[in-house]
Amino acid sequence: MASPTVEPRRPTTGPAHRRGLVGWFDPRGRRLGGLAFILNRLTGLGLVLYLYLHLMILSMLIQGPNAWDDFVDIALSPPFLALDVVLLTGMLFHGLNGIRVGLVGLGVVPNRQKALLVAALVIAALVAFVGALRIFAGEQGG
Amino acid sequence: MTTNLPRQPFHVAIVGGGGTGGALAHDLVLRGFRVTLVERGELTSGTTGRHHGLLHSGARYAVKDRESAVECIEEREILRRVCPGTFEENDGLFVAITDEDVAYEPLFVESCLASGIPARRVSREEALRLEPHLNPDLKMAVQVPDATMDAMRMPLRFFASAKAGGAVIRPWTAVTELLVADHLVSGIRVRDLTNGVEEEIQADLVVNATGPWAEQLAVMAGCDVPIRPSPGVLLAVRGRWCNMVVNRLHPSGDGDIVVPQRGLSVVGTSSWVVDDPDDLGVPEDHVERMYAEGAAMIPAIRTAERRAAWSAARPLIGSRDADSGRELSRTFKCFDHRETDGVEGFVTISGGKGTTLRAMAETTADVICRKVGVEAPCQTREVVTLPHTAYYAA
Amino acid sequence: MTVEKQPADRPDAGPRNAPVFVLQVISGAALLVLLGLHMVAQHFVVPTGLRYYEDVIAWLGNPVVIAVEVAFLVFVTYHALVGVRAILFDFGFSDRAERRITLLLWIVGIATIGYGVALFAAILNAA
Amino acid sequence: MTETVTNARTTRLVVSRRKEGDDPGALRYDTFDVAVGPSTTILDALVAIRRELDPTLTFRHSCFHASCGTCGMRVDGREGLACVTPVPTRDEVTVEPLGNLPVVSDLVVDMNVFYDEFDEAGRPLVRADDLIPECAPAEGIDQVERYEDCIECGICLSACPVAGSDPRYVGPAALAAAWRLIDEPRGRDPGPVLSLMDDEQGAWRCHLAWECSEACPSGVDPAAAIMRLRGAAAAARVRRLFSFGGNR
Repeated sequence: MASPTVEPRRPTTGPAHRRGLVGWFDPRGRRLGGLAFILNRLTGLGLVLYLYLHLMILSMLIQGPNAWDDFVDIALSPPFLALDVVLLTGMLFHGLNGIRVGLVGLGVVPNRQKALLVAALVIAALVAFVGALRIFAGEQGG
Repeated sequence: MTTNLPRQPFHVAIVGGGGTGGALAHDLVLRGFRVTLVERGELTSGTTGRHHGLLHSGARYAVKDRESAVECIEEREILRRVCPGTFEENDGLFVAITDEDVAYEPLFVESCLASGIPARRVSREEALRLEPHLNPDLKMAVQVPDATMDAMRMPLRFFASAKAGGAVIRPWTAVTELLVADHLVSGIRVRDLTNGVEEEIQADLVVNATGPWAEQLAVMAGCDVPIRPSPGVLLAVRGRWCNMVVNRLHPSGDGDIVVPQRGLSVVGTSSWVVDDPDDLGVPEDHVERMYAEGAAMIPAIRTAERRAAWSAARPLIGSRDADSGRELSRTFKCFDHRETDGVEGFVTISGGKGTTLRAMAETTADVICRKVGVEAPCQTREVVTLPHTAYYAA
Repeated sequence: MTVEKQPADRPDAGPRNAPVFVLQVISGAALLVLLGLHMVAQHFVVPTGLRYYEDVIAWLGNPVVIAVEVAFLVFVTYHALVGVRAILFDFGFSDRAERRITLLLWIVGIATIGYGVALFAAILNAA
Repeated sequence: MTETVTNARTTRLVVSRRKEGDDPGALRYDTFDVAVGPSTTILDALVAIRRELDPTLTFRHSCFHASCGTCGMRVDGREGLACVTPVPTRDEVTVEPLGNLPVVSDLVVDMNVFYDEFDEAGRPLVRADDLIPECAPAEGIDQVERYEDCIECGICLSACPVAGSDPRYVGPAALAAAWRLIDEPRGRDPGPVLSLMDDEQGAWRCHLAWECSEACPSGVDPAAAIMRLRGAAAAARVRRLFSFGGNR
């Protein structure tokens, strides 16, 4: 009276719920660290774009004084100065957050992560604010 | 798996993915049976998983239920051997707070020793040195070989070994009816909840290992099983307030145990009786009582943050009219429904405790062997089970 | 309490290639210095932040400035493209595709640095 | 078990559903209105739904008190154990399976994928525990023992943005388990595990989003463990660099 054997059943599974690439930039449900992850990538990509933009602009120097001096006049107008402030903020955050990622990422201060992150955000914001004032005030430097 | 026996022709279908079902699948596979186990939810999602995690030394039962006490201490030694690295073996303390507790101590210690359970009197000072968070007003304590287990991972070792031995383990598979014709159960009809497909599984024998749901399944075969679901409330608070298991030294009552679980402490338990094991509820007054009784032993529990409070339904065997669950016997029984209801091919195993899952499986497997005329000794006292993570190996 | 043989007890697979992250930290640290120098030398010391043509040419005449700027260009290009690579590698491409991405980025990197150096030369000659 | 719900309010649970044979592209949700009391958890609500409204709803659970690790889920996009996540006081709550693991049925994910990586570290379940200085072992016990904090719930893997886009990443759980073995080898050679995890797809893939540690219900802090693992790996490489004749 041997009854048939039952086969083991491995249900075919559906795809995992992955946040994927779009998920990187979806701040919902994210905490401070996750926002730093997003900001680091955004500022990073922004700086890479700026690197090549900067090289293109510097290429105008070959065409001699007129082209370059006209560009400088435009670059000193308020909309461009505003862009400079954005660039400065991005640089400050990416750099300071980089210090956190570098130190913590090599196991130097693994339990200080949040403190370093908060410090990075605060310092970046402060210096960016001071920088903005000086940029718009027109007189700069030492 | 050392199965040196010829492959048996018999196929056993086990209903119920709790500790008993897992241990029985492991035992039967070692005895050469072909096994299919079905469970409507996740494994151990019934009573098994909600257990507070005490690996019983049996001391709690020594005075009033000697049979259970002896059963526990024997099983504890076997489980340490067949499930190595699965228990926190820090022993336990029965603490005496009031004079009545102290008066209870001689009978308690003598009953423990008579049951083969080592019990050592511990002075107040030594007890506080071992567990600094104990109530400073304690009078004395008794050290017993209690240990703690993970109520999901320890049984999962048996499922992992059964599965590796060829048992077919099918969670998410609900039994819709039993295949019964003129007093013979020939299999089960199931629905696979992962795709809604219904199918029949033929079996030479169906085992009802559904714990407090035993009666609901037995009714499907026209059988009757005197199982009363007796829920108890358990409270988990944040903070590991003890390493040893802390019990109250008095006749068994409510809230008389604190079991450490990782970063939590679990206080248990209370007891009442219900009919439907699916609808237990968590009465707040019971939770309050856990806080109070737990704080009597460890004052810090009074203000500890509540992590969770839940109910677990113990399957207690006894006559219908028992109103409080505690008098019912905590040992287990295996019902061969040919003898109790004249129905062939259907066996129910129920009652018992988390610690005695292996012994319950051995008893049931012996009954099954006798019913189908197979000579196969039990091997689960020696065979070491696989780690629980092996269950998830592809 | 005996614990059965665990996967951890298999023979040591030995070290693999150096982690790119360590190089990224090194280049990042270098950038903190070089970017600082660049910002001060090129922008902060100038009252309006940007130099007109003659000042630029005069300023670029100083070989130290050129050296710092080229070093800055090398490190920032490397750091930038390794960053891009890390982001691209999170897309879960195949190993073959990733090798091709790495090669492509090396080409872009060298081209960028080459262009930069050539640009300096061209600017100074044209002046 | 349900809360005998006194001053109950009704909350709408929007539950992600998936059965074998479903179109993999289309996400499907069912809505259930559930009576919710002050201490009703997501798990309580799901158990009530299964008993009263839809018995085919599948979800994993076992201990009901954040000790077994089976009921990890995403509630309104954030990972948590259903058994200790109170039903939020919003009118509508979304319940989805853990991320980054294949879905078996409704809220059940395939944990085999998780354990394939996790088991590599070979972490023991119970360790001798010297964390608690003031607790002395009882007579006859040579060392107080304790379960590892990690309850293998998979929540950290689900919360990780890197794992969210690349399945090859070993994941925080396995790396944290490996670190605990390296940090307290207890007589075992941690070398093989360190080399295993000192890899582009291992410890070095982490981008310090720290989401795993924020989401961990047991306070394991896997992110810090990964960073310590990286420190140990970097140190081992430096030693190997300057060991000249030494083989490792």
